[in-house]
Amino acid sequence: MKTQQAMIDQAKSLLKKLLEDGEATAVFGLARGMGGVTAPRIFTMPDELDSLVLEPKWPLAKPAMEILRTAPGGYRLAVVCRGCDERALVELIKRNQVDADALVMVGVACSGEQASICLCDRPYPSKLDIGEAAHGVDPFDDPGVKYLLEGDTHTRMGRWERVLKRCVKCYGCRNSCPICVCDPCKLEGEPWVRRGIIPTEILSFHLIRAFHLADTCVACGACQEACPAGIPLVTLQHAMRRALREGFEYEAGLDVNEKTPVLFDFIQAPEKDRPIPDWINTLRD
Amino acid sequence: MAVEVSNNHKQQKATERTPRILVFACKWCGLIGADGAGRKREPLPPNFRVIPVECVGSVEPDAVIRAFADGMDGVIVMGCHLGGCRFNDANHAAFKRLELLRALLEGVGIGRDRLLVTFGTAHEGHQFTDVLRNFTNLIAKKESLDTSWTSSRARMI
Amino acid sequence: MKNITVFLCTCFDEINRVVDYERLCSHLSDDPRVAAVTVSRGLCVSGGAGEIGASVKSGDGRVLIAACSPLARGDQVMRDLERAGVPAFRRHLVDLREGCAWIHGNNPAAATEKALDLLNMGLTALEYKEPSADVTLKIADEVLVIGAGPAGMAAATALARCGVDVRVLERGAQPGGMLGLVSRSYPDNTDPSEKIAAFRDLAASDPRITFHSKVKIISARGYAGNFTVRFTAEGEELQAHAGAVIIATGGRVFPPKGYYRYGEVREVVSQIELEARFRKGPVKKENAVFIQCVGARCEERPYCSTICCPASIKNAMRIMDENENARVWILHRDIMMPGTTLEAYYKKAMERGVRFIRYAESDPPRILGDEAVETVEVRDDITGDRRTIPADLVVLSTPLIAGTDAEAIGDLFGIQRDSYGFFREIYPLHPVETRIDGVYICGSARWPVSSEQAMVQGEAAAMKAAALVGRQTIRASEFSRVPGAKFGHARVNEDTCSGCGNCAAVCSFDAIRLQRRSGEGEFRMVSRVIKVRCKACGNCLSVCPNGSMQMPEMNTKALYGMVGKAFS
Amino acid sequence: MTNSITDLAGSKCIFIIGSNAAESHPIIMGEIYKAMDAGGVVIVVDPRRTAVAENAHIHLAIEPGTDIPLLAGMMRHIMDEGLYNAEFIEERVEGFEEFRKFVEGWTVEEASRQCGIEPSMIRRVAEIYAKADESAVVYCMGITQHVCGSDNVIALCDLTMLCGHVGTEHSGLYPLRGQNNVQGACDMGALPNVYPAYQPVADPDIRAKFEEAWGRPLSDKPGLTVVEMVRSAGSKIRGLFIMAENPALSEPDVNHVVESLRKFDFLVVQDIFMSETARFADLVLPGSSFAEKDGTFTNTERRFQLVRKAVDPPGSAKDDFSILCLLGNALGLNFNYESPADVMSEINRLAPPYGGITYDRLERQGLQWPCPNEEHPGTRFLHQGRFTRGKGLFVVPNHVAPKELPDEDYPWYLSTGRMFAHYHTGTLTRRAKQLDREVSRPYGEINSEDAAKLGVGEGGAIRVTSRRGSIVVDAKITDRVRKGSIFIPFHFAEARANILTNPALDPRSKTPEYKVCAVRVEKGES
Repeated sequence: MKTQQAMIDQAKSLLKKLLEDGEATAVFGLARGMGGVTAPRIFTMPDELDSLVLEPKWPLAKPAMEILRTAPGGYRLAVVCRGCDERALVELIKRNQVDADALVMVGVACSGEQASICLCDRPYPSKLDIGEAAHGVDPFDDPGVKYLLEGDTHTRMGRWERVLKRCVKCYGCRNSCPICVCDPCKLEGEPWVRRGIIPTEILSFHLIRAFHLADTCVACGACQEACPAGIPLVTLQHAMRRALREGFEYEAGLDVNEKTPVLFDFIQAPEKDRPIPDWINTLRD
Repeated sequence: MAVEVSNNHKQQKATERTPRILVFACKWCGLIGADGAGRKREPLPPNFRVIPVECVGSVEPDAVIRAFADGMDGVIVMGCHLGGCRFNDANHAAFKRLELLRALLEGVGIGRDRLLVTFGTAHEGHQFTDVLRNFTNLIAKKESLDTSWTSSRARMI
Repeated sequence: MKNITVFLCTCFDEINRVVDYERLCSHLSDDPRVAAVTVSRGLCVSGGAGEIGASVKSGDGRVLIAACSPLARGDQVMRDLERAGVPAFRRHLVDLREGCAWIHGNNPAAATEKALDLLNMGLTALEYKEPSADVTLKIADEVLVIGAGPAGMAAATALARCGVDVRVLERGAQPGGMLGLVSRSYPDNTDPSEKIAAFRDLAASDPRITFHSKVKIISARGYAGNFTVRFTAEGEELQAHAGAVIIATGGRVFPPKGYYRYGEVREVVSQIELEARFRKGPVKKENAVFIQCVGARCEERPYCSTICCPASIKNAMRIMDENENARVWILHRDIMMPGTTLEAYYKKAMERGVRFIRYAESDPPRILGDEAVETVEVRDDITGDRRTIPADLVVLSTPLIAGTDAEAIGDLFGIQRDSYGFFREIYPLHPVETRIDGVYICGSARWPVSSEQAMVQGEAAAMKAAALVGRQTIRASEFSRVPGAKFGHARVNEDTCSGCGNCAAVCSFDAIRLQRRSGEGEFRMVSRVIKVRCKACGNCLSVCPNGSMQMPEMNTKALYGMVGKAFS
Repeated sequence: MTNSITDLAGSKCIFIIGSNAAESHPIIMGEIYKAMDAGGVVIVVDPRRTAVAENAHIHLAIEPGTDIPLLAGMMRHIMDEGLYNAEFIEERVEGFEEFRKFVEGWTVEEASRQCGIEPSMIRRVAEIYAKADESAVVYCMGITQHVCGSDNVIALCDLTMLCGHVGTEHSGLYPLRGQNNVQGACDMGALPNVYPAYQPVADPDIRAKFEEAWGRPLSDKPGLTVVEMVRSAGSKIRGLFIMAENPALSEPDVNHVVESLRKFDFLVVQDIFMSETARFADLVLPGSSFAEKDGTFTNTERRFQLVRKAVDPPGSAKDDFSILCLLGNALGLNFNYESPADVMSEINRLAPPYGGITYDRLERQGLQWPCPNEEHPGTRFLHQGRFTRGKGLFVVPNHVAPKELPDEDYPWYLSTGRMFAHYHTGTLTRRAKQLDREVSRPYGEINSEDAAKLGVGEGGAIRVTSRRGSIVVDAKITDRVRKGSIFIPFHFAEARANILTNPALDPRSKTPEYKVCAVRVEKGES
């Protein structure tokens, strides 16, 4: 395993070269600045990169999108991407929110420790430039995930109710989600979600939010981190991510050219081992 | 120290009420099936309401979620057989979406079987009654969705 | 707003025998949205729709009809209302007979509750329904036929006969297509060159037909009634403006390369090579063996090409015609000769002494011989005997596959192809139509067919095209896959659209295009609905993450309103 | 707050009274949830079934204004069962005997009769609180905005001392501050009776210290509170400088307040928006927002945090520091400070508990006072080992019923407060597009049975009238409020809830009784 410092040095030289060669107009990453505060920064001069750091985990995909949205023509932004950042950017490219040509992704591996905090099964980007890939963690091995996703539905409904009722509708989950881009958002009002009540309508608010990300969620965990009530929001996504993987052999964010099975490939690719119910055999053994 | 406490204002489980079932039926097959059932004048449990849609493709998953939020105990989406859709493969698209939604419903403990997505053709109308009766039986065996899951709109009025 | 007039039909006491109409009436008259409630004994017989239409307040008046199911008389009443000037968004039908009274006759109280809910749902839907904006299109007179094989020739001939201008684009130098490759057509055993010659003459003499050869298509755009196709013909760049397009690009024969030592030993030929030999002169052979299903009904091409069995039988008999002593075997997995004519043809072949041996896919025949074929070894799947057949000719019968340019043509016109590359018809009840209105398919481009069937399909496509271009104008709302008025079309709110492209991706009709937002130079897209193509299935609105896509006649507010009122 | 926010996560029992932390303090609520998930018990006392009550284990819906009876009943049971911490009291607290007499003057049954909670429930809650290893008390405006607000707080202090639930990591008292820097304002002496660090004005030694530092004689009399200032308008007080307050919406009986505001000879309002109050001003000064100034905010856990200026104030707007310096110098007060850091060094000098809180250290991290010197790491929780005054003192709380209770003419209880989407008088949140979309109309929460009696549906208009005025709001029908009660958030200028409220004050803190007054509710004309 490389030390953190070695990874930072490697990143600095790689990114400096990108700037010097004109491959990128700017680099977007984390910097340790005044008073030791770490925050995202746009580096435009190679020298500025001396303050570059790689920790802690700070989702950069959404701010990168915002930067590129207002960037002038010909601007190319190099983004220091963890696995989840890269996958989020891939999803944003698929949804026409980011111009792939204006983006240079520089992949950084996460530590095994980070992977176990995030319950990440893929703690590295597909294009890995810095560091070594750590082993992923199967989220379904986590007792917390099992507690909420496995076993008797009725018991689990009670468990989910207890945590979801804590929602104060701060919209932190949505605002921090790298994939959520709509304005206005369905969650903000009628007829989808009733306004002005707390706890919010659990079903419509949380299930609509979760479902909108069904085939795009990259399980970066930004929503969960933003939640003041500590609701395990990513766990909801795991249920659908598993269904996608098992039923459709698809995982979000892996390949710009891979199309989501929810929108494509009808008839040609019937679901694997998944009988399609009809009226005659419905509900009969 | 161990204190035995329970949430004292957790809503009582809804008393034995007949389950509420909402049916989204496509105009070309599901609705004709319902019509066929009606023509036979076969008695059916009165606890279902049909919303005719042009195609099951237009049944937003969000609308299904909304239905559960509004106090439905079960939702049926009825479309044409795959390959028999008037709108090319809209029914297949709907199936895939709703299949994912079922995974989500299962995840949060509502249970995937509360949402039934099923396909048939108009001439299988006699099956409509079977589907409805079986589904009603299945839902009746389950407890009602806890009222705190459903919106206060359903509770209030 | 009090703008909804409610008509309750008792259906000659069929409904109110169960449902308490007095309660319905008093409930409805309390509703702030209801202007008037009328109870009628039979809306369908009193000829009332016209009167209802007239009685509805002009402007924003809306009608709620509670009667029988749409399939009974409900739709008729709705159609009458349409004629009386009440468009879809201003009317709503509630089925109280089949959907309520008749199935809940044993529980009148619950039936009345349900009827109340259904009426409430109807009122709510009516409150929120909006109209789709319609457009009227001018229709170009000409029909473009791409491909001059049997299907294309038949289509062009039929159109010309109907008095429609038709332009035929042929990739090759001559018309005829695959018909020009075969010696005789089955089962009539005529010389196909006569048909080709007849078409050539017609094209030359009939001013309605314009024939272009050596055509390469450059681009195609537009929609029903207005297609613009740019192409080069013999090097010259031209442009066609057509109201409809018939795609008759045909298929091609699968080359049996790699099968049965084809190419390794002499006298193992493909069916189409045999046809070429026949056209050159008599083929004198003593022992001919046909092997069926070469490269067909296998893993890559699991389908039956349907034309190879009749073709082999035709050619088997021709070998016997040309050499009285010839013996002919047909090694098959199943003989496919559907229909009475072909069945008779099959019987005739058996009577003439063509020998049929069934082999199993798992144990295919083997070709023996050093330079030229000498014998064919085959295990008879029925008797289990292993036989060695002397052979001085082996004919490999291969299936038709999609044409080499099918993909390019499909992309140009936005029509879908199935997993084997053939063009897909819209759905089984509309065999020559595609998901793009005004683009029709026929012949082997859509599925392997005989020349005879191809011609029939060409004529069918021609009739569809003629029906379209026969009109001067058409409203977008008339493009419906099904009888009756179209439901509406999707409408996008461009201010809120995030340009994610879900709708465009999921649309089965290629009716949504993503466009770059104009101005600002920023990287943002917006969806646009092509109204002519939209069939109002609603797939797009189901995948729109923030409700920017709506079906005005059943928008989210109306739908969710109905959900909310379902048990009120 | 005696302890730190994160300490809550380790509490075994959290007793929340008069606080809707779930809506008003979501981050603190997050810590409470952590405690719950770790097996802690959460008890909520609130007449309304608030969001925090909804998520708690136990909710006691007491009659409005009966906090002391409930607490007295609990303490009586704790005494009876011997659940109090005798060792702690013996070692660290004085005045127990007199206090014991007070408690013995109550019975659980009498408490139950007054607060409307079953005796068994009072006993159960008392046992849970007393028996838990470490119990915390969280309270907020529901406790303080009563005529006996100070006594309510005293009763809570007594409860914690009785059980010894103070001075350890996960116990203590958590008064929740609503604003980012209200703690800082109080710490810096923005109270009528104290100098910075709560050094009494009346203490001659203290006064001498400040007279020397500021080079001028200082008064030995405490000043006036906001309510008193407004009441003295035009007579004792002739001019008023309001910095980012909005009394025209926030003070009780605002109709009267507005009249008073008109009586000032000279009214200056400094704000970043044209507030309701600013409309009455003779002069409006443009202030600056959080991103446009340097300085510190002190949050509810006594933590000084540095605020860094990110952008310049727009136009001629100035930051608070510059405005105050200019004003001070214009008044001849020699405000010769170069930067907020200068002010901080003066604070270090004059206010001992903040002596070690310097900008240098704050650059790296926030610091919790007391932090007397540069080596001191700051204090996570207070009263460890000893109380600030030495021994703790049991004070006998004096229960006073709300000044105005429902009667024949005004048969309803009115309670005002906040809701999740808006903040205080809405000067900020009503201007945020999404928040205002969430809730844009004034409403009153009423019980479904009351709504049925009034014949009002969801969203229907209701007229609410008190002795002081009348407003019309939308009905929001919910079973979270008790029958005969109405709850109205005070954020809406369209229907100012404070037109109705009673300007009765707590005699000590001068906090108005926002939480209880009597009103009449009728179906309104929409």
